[in-house]
Amino acid sequence: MTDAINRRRFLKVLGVTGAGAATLSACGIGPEPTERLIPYLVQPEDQVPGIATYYATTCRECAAGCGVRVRVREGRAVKLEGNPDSPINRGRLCARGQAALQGLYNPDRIPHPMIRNARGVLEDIDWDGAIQRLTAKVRESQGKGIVFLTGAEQSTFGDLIDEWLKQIGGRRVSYEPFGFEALRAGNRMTFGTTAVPTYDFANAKYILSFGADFLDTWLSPVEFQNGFTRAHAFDAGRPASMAKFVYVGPRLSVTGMNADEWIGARPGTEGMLALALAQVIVTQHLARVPADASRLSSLLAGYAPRAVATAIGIEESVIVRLAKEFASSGGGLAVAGGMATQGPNGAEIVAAVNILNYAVGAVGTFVKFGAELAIGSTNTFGDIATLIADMAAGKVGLLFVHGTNPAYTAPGAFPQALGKVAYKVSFASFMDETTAACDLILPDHHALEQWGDSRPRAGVTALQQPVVQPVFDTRHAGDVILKLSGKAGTFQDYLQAKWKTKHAANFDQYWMESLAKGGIYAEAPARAVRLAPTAARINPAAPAVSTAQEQDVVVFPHPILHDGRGANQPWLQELPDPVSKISWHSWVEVHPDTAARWGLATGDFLLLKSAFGAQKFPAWITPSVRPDVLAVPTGQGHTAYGRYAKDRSANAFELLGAQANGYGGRNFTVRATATKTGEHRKLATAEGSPRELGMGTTEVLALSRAKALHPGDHPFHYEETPEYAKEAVAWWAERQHEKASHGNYKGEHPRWGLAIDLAKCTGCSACVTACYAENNLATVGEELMQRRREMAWLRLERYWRTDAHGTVQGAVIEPMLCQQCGSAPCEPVCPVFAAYHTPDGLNGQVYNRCVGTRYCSNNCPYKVRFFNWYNYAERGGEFEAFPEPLSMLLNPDVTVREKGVMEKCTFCVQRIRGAQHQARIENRAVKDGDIVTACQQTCPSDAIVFGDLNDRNSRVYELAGNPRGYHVLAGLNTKPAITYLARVVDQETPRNG
Amino acid sequence: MVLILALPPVVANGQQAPVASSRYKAPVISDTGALKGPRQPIFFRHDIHAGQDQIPCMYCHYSAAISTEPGLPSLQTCFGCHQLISGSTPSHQAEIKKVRDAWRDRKPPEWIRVYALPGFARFPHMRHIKALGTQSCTTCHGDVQHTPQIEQVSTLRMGWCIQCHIKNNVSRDCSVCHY
Amino acid sequence: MSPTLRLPGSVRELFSPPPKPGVLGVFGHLDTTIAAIKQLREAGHTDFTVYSPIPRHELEDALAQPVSPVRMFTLIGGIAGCAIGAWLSLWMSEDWPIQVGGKPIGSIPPYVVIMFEMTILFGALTTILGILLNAAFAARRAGKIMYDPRFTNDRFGIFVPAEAGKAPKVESILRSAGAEEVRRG
Amino acid sequence: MTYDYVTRTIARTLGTPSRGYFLLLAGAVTLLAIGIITLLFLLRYGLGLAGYSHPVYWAVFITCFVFWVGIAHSGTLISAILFLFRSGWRTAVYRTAEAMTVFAVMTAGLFPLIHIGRQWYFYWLIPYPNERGLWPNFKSPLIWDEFAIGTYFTVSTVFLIMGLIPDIAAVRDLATGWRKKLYAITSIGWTGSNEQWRHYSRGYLYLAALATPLVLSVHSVVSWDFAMALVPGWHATLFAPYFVAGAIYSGVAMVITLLVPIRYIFRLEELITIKHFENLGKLCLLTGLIVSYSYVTENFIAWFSGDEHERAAFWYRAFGPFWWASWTMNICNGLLPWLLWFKKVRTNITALFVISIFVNIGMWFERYVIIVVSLAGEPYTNWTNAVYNPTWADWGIMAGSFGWFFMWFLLFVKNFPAVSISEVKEVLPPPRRGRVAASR
Repeated sequence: MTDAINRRRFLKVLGVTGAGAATLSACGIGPEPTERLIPYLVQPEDQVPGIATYYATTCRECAAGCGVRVRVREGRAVKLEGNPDSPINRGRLCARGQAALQGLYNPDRIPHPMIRNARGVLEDIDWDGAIQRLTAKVRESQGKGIVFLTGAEQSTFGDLIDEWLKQIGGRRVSYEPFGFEALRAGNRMTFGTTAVPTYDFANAKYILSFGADFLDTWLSPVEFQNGFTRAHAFDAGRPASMAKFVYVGPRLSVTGMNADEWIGARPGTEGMLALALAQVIVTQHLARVPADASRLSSLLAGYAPRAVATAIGIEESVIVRLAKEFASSGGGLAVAGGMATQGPNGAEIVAAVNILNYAVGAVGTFVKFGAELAIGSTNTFGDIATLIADMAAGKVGLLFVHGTNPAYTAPGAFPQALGKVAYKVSFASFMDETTAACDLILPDHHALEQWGDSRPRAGVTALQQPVVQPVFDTRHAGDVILKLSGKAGTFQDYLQAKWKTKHAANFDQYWMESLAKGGIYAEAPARAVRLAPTAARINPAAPAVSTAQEQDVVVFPHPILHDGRGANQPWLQELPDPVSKISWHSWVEVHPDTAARWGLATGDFLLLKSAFGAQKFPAWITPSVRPDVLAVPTGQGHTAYGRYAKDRSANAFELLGAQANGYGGRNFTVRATATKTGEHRKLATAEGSPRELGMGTTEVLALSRAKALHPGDHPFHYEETPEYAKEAVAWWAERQHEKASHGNYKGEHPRWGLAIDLAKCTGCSACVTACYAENNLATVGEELMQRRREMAWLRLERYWRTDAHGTVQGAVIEPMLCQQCGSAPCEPVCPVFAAYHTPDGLNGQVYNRCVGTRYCSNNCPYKVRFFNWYNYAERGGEFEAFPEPLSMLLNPDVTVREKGVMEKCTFCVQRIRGAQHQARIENRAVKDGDIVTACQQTCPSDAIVFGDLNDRNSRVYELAGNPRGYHVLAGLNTKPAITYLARVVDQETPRNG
Repeated sequence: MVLILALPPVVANGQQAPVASSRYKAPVISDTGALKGPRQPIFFRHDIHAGQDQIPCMYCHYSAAISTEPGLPSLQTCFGCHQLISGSTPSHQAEIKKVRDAWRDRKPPEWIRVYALPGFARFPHMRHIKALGTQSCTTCHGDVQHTPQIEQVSTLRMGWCIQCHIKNNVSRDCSVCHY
Repeated sequence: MSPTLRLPGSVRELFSPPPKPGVLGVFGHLDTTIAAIKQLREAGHTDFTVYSPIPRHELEDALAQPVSPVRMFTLIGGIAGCAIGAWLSLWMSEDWPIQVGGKPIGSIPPYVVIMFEMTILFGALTTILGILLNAAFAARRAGKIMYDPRFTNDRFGIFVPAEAGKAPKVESILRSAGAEEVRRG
Repeated sequence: MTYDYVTRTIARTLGTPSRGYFLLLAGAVTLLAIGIITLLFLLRYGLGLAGYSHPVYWAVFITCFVFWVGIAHSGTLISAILFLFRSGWRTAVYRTAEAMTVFAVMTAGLFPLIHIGRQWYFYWLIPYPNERGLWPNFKSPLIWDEFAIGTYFTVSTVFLIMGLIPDIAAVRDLATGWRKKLYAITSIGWTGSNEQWRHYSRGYLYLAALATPLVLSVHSVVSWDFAMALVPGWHATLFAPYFVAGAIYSGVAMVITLLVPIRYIFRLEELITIKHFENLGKLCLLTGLIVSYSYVTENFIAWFSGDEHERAAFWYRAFGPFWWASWTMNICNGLLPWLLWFKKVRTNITALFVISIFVNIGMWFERYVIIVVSLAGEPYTNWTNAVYNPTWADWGIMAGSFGWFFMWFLLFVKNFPAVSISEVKEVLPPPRRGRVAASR
């Protein structure tokens, strides 16, 4: 693209003011102001140059339907933040949500409609032409079978599609690669309903997860994570206590990492374990079991702990103890899903867990039917299989694809079948595997450019409004369909009309309010469920034990890239996987013992050959997986989709079959042979030593000890000075302080500080991506990641946590960022004062003064300073991080760093200054809570608190005095401004690595 | 600039000082080539608008007092008046016609930037106006009210900023402007 | 430097002083040179110049020269350097007070290094200056006098300024002392 | 041996160069060219071309910097300190050592400029009055460095020139043609008159007196670049003496490496005798032992302190991924010098030459170990321990530095007396009439 075109499009996107233009051209920190200023034609009344406007809309990165507020500056969306009004995410957001911006401004988006010409090549076409062609196609293929394939689309748009399909005689199939068939089938068995209930983690007192990764990929992660930390965090609003969390599963996921105890049950036996627990509870009357549970006694009789212990692979005593704990907690909640329920007996496992819940009376209290989740309404994989069959049989004449990419998630079968379809139309924004095979491409607006709504759960309708001008020559699929169906008006009108039907009385006001709030949020009435007769007949039989040459391979959804839809967003590619810390590549998890047996080292390639396909993955040797299990994430291995995703590693879906299993689900646990290929790859990992080795960076407390702490205790206090020297030292420090308080440093100043609660942090990594978004961090790509040159100001250090026997029980995650030390080692060594101490207690880093001696980084014990080895903002440079139009999401308030300068966490100084400006304009002082750092704002578990340590009434001041509080490497007397609150584990003698 | 700081508070509150420029009559410019500063697509004369007609700066640069950015008036703002005002002299009419054409063609003029800071320096206009008053624009932008064509009158170099900060005894902390 | 010193009109003049008539004796041996020096001094000559390829204490003793004033240069230079170092580091710190690592704005311990280095630097430079100036002024006092290239190799020499009248007497002294060769210029 | 013989022998070294000389020079210039090209690449694309990897933010460049500063030390030691100690044997070797010093400092001085991220702003480290009103941070060891190195360069240069003046005068009086003009100017009217000698010898004495503490200070300051930081393996009070000893050690080794060929090529056997080499050998042995002692102390204190970070750091050093570097250093610097206990070895030119080469290698690795390995294995946060490999850019710059150094050195030895004429004469018995009173 020539600059001229860039510029024109750029002008189209923003009715630019100077500021907008300046920041975009301000690549590097050299003075490069815009030479031209283009005024608005008409000033948008809700936008003032230099002041951000926030628009409420809905995140469509996954089906959870979190509310977001988009920060818009001079017509550019520069940051996503959670919408506090939304009951789903309560103002929080996950990494994938943060990265939605990179979908909006992605350089690989399809810029205009395309059509396959006679030679079979895709060529450009104008919209009118495209729509004419399509109208014709629709007419001629009526009766020949029309199918509209969408993602989870519980929305007015979905309704529109259905209406239109009724009109032209077609059917809609909605497809989520990681569907919840097992959940629905299991619920049908036990309660006679296929609804997917919501789970109230917040009030549970004991959480037992059978493979359900509710913190990263299961149903509604942000919502659940928020709830989970309320329950699981130590003294989170409740008298010192925490809900114990036990994780049952073959490998540790993000969710598993946070468990107090990890039960590595053999895959497939989770159901047996659940029933065993229920058996103990019922027979020993540990809980007030509902009357009708007696029907189950015959079923449970077969699952006495002694009988099933060996099959499950854990001691009988453990089962009994768990049952006792679970029941006696008086608030036990068990959830089943994810890896546990993706085998052939998944539905039974869910049913078994339902029974366990039912036995302790969790159903109705924590498992809430009534407020069903929309995700449950998608078609099953069985339906997809039939669709594929129909397509292959040529029974589909016209196929529309919107918001899903089955050619990637169902490789082999689907692409073949696709070939048999006469005419294929895609509404995708990216040239993904499916779209590449289509005949007509009508690029849809990005979610942030379009009107729409979605109903993530009963009672909640989240609104979507365009927050920026369309970046490319795209059109709302709704508008297209309306045109096709010959209806007048745009989709916006359609949407409003639909809403009017629900609420006619002074609609406009209602509409505006809903827009401002981001939707309408109502509590759906609870619905009581009773045990269905089928419940007593379930049989969660365990599959056969895997033999030496055949391994159980668990294919699990990548917590960041999920089913691969995130693979073309550099932020998500660069973000290390929370567990493996590997980025830009896929991997296979191998237990050290297995690795030793096979003579395998991290990075050696394993060829996995299943009945359906074979793929190569580099091994990651980790104690977080069962010895007899190999685990592979999805997400990578795209053959199309975009520059960041294409030809990167291998596609784990290749290993899976396209057949539906008994309950209409898909088997994600397959048997495969693993052979060393001899190849090796240096993985781009952020992981250093996986063990903390008692160097005193992380602290872990047993619950018993934590409970014993009183206000004023300092279990981790590091005594720097002996008693006799205290007075002298104090006097000396005072003198030093006086000598240091000249000029700007005179008088009272705030001391900005942070408190990070390790008991809350789950390692979900949302904060990291938020930091990338807020502070214009460059993504450096795999090659430089391999050389440890990532720019992440905030990294999550994951140290394995073991029990007394040294077996891994989970992990402690420590967010490590600039500690803004009171007496910082980095400052005095800088020859030019580029690193210096600000009056308000920050370690200032003046980019434009920095000459790049890098001494500061050498002298930083926390190693949180990062150097610009190349000019990552260089147009067309080898390591360009913001290719047009990605550069449009650069934060205008933050300098884009040039090559050769050091950078580090600034505590979002631009937000601090912004708040101070605002306060000054309003003639008031900055209040506690005015300033919210990007990481704090997005943290789904509210683990980070920012504030003024000199303000006795601030939240952070209170937390800094918490007995669990400690400073990392306090012994170095760096006086950090960040207080970490020790991780609390419900365990006898936890060890941090 | 000393004069500006010394002005009576009534001026600092935004009203025009009657003595200051009520008698001021913008000169007729015959030779525009002789003027300093870049030639703009439209020969917009601050001395006529701000000086002779005494339109307050904030009328067009409306966001300067509330935002970091002074804001550039949208074409609508120009047209708002020039719908009616078509100019007295032919030369004026010619320029005003450009405005109307631009509005008709929905094609805003591309002004040439005169005052620009490097990307790494922040200048929150509202803070400075808050401190120095609404008339203080002239502190940095010169006597705009009597300048036919805007030119850069201050260096905008760091030393220049610092001197003023020292004189007014405000913070010299680096992170006030650089982040 | 003697108080009666008249500063030269121009630098040019400094480096090419007016020629002086006199007698030059070339010696092959150290002891003969010393003997000649002694006799000349007895004869009341004081302002003669002795050439030698190397510095010898015998010569210095025979000439009974005062100690070179260069040391004053070194001393003053050193002190000045130290002061400049102190001013540099302290004043510049206070000029724009910037706090680093919680240390005092102007803290002496780290600045000692600067002071020390500046002491050495200025000390050395002024010493060189001292040598050059002193030698230059000495040369100027002596005026443009006779020289023989062998003096930097293996010969010693004595030049005695003398008008035509006194010259023969000087020559005889030099000869008697054992000069290999005596020239008049 | 007469004065005349000395003058002519040394003057002979300035004769028309052989083809071998030009080959050497060409080699040096080629290396320099490589370095310059590499530098251009670094300037255009950034330091990323070098092997840096978080948290190893200082590597080969700083290693070379310290290495060259170290080399620079023996020169002034031999010329100044031994001058004060009135040790006669220095006269024959000090000129070479001093020239080496000056050029080594010139080389070392380049590295801080090359290794910074924005080389074009190097002058921000200099306290010059500027429009912004900003000054450098005198608390930063890097600024100390700048002053120390700057002073050292200036002083050692003038020291070298001062020593040269009488000799240049001597060759001036022998030379003819353009060379005569050159020497006539550079000898600034030296005649060897009693007045000149009087001020000269005094001044020289004071210069020596000033240079002596300077030598000791410079490498102490360099060592503080590390000792002032809190990196385990850097943060040790031992560093100043340890570095100074190491510097002299490497310097003396380099002197031997340079003298052997010079002596051979210029046929200076009678001026530079075995005795000189033996003394250098002894010096080498002494400093070598101090260095070895420092190694032992370092490790002992790391263990004795009981600080787990210190312990971890030194364990990593010895048995971590960089074990090979550490053991190269220990063997070359710790064990080899013990050979010098034997007179046979000390008086065997070949043996000395070989040992000196190994010592140079060992000392380079010492700096590599201290800088790279300490950073790579910094145990404060286990999370960040790096894998570091130098790239072509690192080697390119290093090659360039050697080219730069040898180019200057070769040019020097052909154009100025590489052995002091006047001082060699000083230690000879002066010519006297008859053989009488040879007693002196």
